[in-house]
Amino acid sequence: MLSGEPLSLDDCQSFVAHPSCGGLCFFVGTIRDLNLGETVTHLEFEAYAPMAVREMRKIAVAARERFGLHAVSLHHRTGDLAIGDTAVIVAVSSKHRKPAFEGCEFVIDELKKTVPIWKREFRADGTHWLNARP
Amino acid sequence: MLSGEPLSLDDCQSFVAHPSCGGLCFFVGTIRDLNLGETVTHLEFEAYAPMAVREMRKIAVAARERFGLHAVSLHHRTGDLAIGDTAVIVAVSSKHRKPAFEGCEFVIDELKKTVPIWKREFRADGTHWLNARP
Amino acid sequence: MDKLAHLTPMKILCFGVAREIAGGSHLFLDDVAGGTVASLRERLLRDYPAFGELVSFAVARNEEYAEDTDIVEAGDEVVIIPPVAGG
Amino acid sequence: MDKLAHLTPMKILCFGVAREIAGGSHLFLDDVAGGTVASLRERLLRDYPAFGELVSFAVARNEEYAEDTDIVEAGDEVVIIPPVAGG
Repeated sequence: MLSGEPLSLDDCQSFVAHPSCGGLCFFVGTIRDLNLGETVTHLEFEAYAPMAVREMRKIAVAARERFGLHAVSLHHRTGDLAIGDTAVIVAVSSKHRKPAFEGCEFVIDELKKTVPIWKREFRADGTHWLNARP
Repeated sequence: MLSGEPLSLDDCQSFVAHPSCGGLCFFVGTIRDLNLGETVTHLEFEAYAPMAVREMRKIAVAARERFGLHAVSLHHRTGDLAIGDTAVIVAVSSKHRKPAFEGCEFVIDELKKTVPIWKREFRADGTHWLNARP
Repeated sequence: MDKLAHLTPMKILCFGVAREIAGGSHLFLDDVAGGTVASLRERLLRDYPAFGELVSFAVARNEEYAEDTDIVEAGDEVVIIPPVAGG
Repeated sequence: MDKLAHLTPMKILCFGVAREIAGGSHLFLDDVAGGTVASLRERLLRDYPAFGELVSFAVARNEEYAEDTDIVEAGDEVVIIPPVAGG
């Protein structure tokens, strides 16, 4: 899911929790005050929304199948974010804990490779689209 | 921390979050309705409290040092729990995501090995102290 | 292959750094429909050399990543996907 | 080594399945202070054979896991730690 509003860890927990699941793993990606030694004032996330949602869904389905998970929730912010704000929440649930950790890490790793979302960093020396230039 | 009251994921997030951290990882262990094929009605956690708190603190310190984490929070319930209730929450924060996942998994793995907490399962066929007998 | 579609300039959507290079949320390239994604990429690099300064860029066709050998059809939604940076 | 302490029965705390085996939150063993943890374990197995049916059990001395070679002192807080099952 893409959202212009703050993301809620509790909502993600409610979505994935189930009586048959003993292990829930969450990853929360937040905005850091420093990147590559440069002070960051704020960030902007831009998404090619329909394709981003499709790619996120593909990752969730792949993670469920590959790690035998019960449920996967993947929420990403768009728009302007301040330092400390939550950019992404991955939540997965599973019978046991090992696949929960593996599945959660798989989801965030894949998101960073394939989902068409772009991050623009605002620093004292100007703005930069992350990962764009060598 | 040991607590007889419900554990809060939001409290754990507030404790570990920091502007220098880009990755937070959480593990939530909940009570499953089935264990080894047997229907579980509820559980009781008993702790040797002062030593449990000491061992939990040792694990948190070890995880911080070993994985270079910013903060570690480790909350475990005591008393009677129902199916779906949260037994344990591990929360860790780190600059980057890889050590966050590794550190979080280390903490829950170690907790299950060394922290003097015992789980008694109530099933239709009686009560069982988990792991106690072959 | 519709001769007219072939001649109609194709609208290509631009996000992130691509939007900055194009100077807006889209650009037009003609002579693209009916050709491969590879030839679209070549046209793009010729008309907008700044795309060559990026680490890489992908092309999406109808909300899916496209292969270089895919054929671009008139009516497709074509999007330039600069290096992604979610999370 | 205090001769009197040696003779005073030592209170040993019991949790979980150990509490069930002991029939309460503690048990007393005499002739324990001044000896090793290993000999305490032997005494325990002799007086309460049901501990031998467990997968294993550890002994804690003053809120730390004890080694078999550690000496149990009078006044120590000694606890039987059956297989833990947190999480």
